[in-house]
Amino acid sequence: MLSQKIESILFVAARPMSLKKLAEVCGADKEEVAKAVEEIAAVYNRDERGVRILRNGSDVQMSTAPACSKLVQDFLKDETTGELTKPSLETLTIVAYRGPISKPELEQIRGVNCSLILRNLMLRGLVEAVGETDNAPASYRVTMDFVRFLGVSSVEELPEYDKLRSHENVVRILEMAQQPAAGQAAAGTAGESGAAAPAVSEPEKSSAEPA
Amino acid sequence: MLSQKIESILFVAARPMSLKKLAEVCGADKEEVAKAVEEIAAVYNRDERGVRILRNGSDVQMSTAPACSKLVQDFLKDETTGELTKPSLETLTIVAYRGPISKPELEQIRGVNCSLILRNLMLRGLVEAVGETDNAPASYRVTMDFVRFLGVSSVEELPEYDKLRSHENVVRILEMAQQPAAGQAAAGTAGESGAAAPAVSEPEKSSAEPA
Amino acid sequence: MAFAVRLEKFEGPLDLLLELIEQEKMDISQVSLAKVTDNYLAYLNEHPDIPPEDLADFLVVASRLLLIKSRILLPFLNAGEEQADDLESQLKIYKEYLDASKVIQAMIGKRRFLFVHEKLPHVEIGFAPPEKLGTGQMADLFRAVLQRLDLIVRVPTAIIEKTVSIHEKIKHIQEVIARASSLSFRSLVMNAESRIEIVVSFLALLELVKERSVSVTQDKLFDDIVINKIDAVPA
Repeated sequence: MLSQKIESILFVAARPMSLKKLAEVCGADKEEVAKAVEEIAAVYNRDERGVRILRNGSDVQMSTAPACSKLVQDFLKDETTGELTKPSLETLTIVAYRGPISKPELEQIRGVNCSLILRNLMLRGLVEAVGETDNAPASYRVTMDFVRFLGVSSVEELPEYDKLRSHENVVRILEMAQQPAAGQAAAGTAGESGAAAPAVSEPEKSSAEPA
Repeated sequence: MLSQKIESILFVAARPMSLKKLAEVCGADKEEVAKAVEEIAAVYNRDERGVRILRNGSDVQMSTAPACSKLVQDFLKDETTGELTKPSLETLTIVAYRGPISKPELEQIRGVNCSLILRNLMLRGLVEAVGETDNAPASYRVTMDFVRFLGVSSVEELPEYDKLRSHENVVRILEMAQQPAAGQAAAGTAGESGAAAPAVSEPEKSSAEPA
Repeated sequence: MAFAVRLEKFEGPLDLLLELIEQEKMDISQVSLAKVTDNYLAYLNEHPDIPPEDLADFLVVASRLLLIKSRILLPFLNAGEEQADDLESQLKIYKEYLDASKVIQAMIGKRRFLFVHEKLPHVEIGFAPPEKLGTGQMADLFRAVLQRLDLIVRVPTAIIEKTVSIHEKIKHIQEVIARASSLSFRSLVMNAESRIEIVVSFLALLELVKERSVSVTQDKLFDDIVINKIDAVPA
């Protein structure tokens, strides 16, 4: 159904889409699309709804309702400037001591998936990705701003830097997990528009997995 | 209006939101929020709509509809394939139907030690530990990512959910597992062989608490 | 052997058991379990490559199978009757989830993935440091992580050290027998550290009997088993 298709595209895109582009993506003609957009807008653009369909010329966008803009602003501000949770602080610490570190390595050390936390730490300007190429996935390290904030001139000045950084437990867990680390990289391919599929790319038969 | 507020937050949030967090953000109490989420879900989760409200325990997230998967995947140029090994599938199935489930319960059903596979699934963000405290060990459940991967609005929609969730035999065998004298073979081995429950779990619900 | 099963196919003992029962075209019951016991043991003996961390789980099921089989062969043995159908019901439950996992696999195969936003809208990268975080606290956080890793990096080594492989045990029994022409099973397992090791010893013994390297005698039920080297058996 066309209106369903358009609705899903408007949702994941979360940016203005032209009727022409929508028609192309949905394999329909522009007039049909314009009509379907009207129908969707009629469903959304009611006082009690929190999401709206905005139109500007031939551009269409899904967006939050004006009545909620203050709430949304506060929420977004808190997401990026509010207090860090303990898991986030822990992640930041590991990146500081072990950086540059790949996401799979970080996850091996923490024992949980770190996609959301890493993304948030980057949004806050605490962590940055380095060295990403077509062949190599990104590594992460703390930003210079964060190093300065800590009052040190480089991460090497962190307490017991050498001892903690290359503690045998870290070395061993990374050795144990050589293989899964390789397959994990693929999971990070986020769509350009900032929408995501479930991160389920699985390493083929990893050493860390029981037969 | 509360449902309007919640809808707008769900639209902008880039992660699953717990009812608790939604209540906090919207300045309402959790019961009201739960009720409002039900109302919103009833509006969205209809066959002809392109957007869904997903539930995982007390977490809520907005996503595209299953009927539009192919279209959206092409639009995002996403390359998720969904390959899972047999042990992963089996473990995910049990955790999906029985979660939150403790590690001994899971091992009782599978007949093998599950430390490594659980760790592996947590690294991939398909399973998460919940409810761990100093006194209580963690339980495990599937993540919202895995729910999205299945293409359902919540695990309750899985085929034969009620039957497989509360299977009479499972209850019985798990009761036996808890009595040290009887039927403890599988759990007992884990201890004997030195594989006693490594605490690879975390107090956090990784996907729901990034900041 | 009549059954050609490959280890990679099995993720655990219950999976193997199910396959063996299905090959016999039987339902899960005490009788079918007893029937496949020999095949199960043979499989273990023929697969020294079962990873040590998984072997323990396979052996536990082996011991439960032996118990079931002995009960059927020797019905007057009814000690622990209440546990008798434990493995049977466990296997039935396992089968239900295994079947469900195939349904789940088919669902995933349809690729009806649901997509969400990943980025927050209109957010500029700024700088929002954790105000109270100091370097001392970071060192503490890192130490806590190291401590948590302790449990994971040590465990596999512990399993490997404690699990005795069947083949090692067979070798051990052969060596012991080479020195003494007969010995008792009780003395063989006297220093066993776990039930698993006793089961392994017993399996090893069965294997040697099958190879006709040894003969065993037992005067009365529950008496000690005496193991004799074949060439040393008095005529």
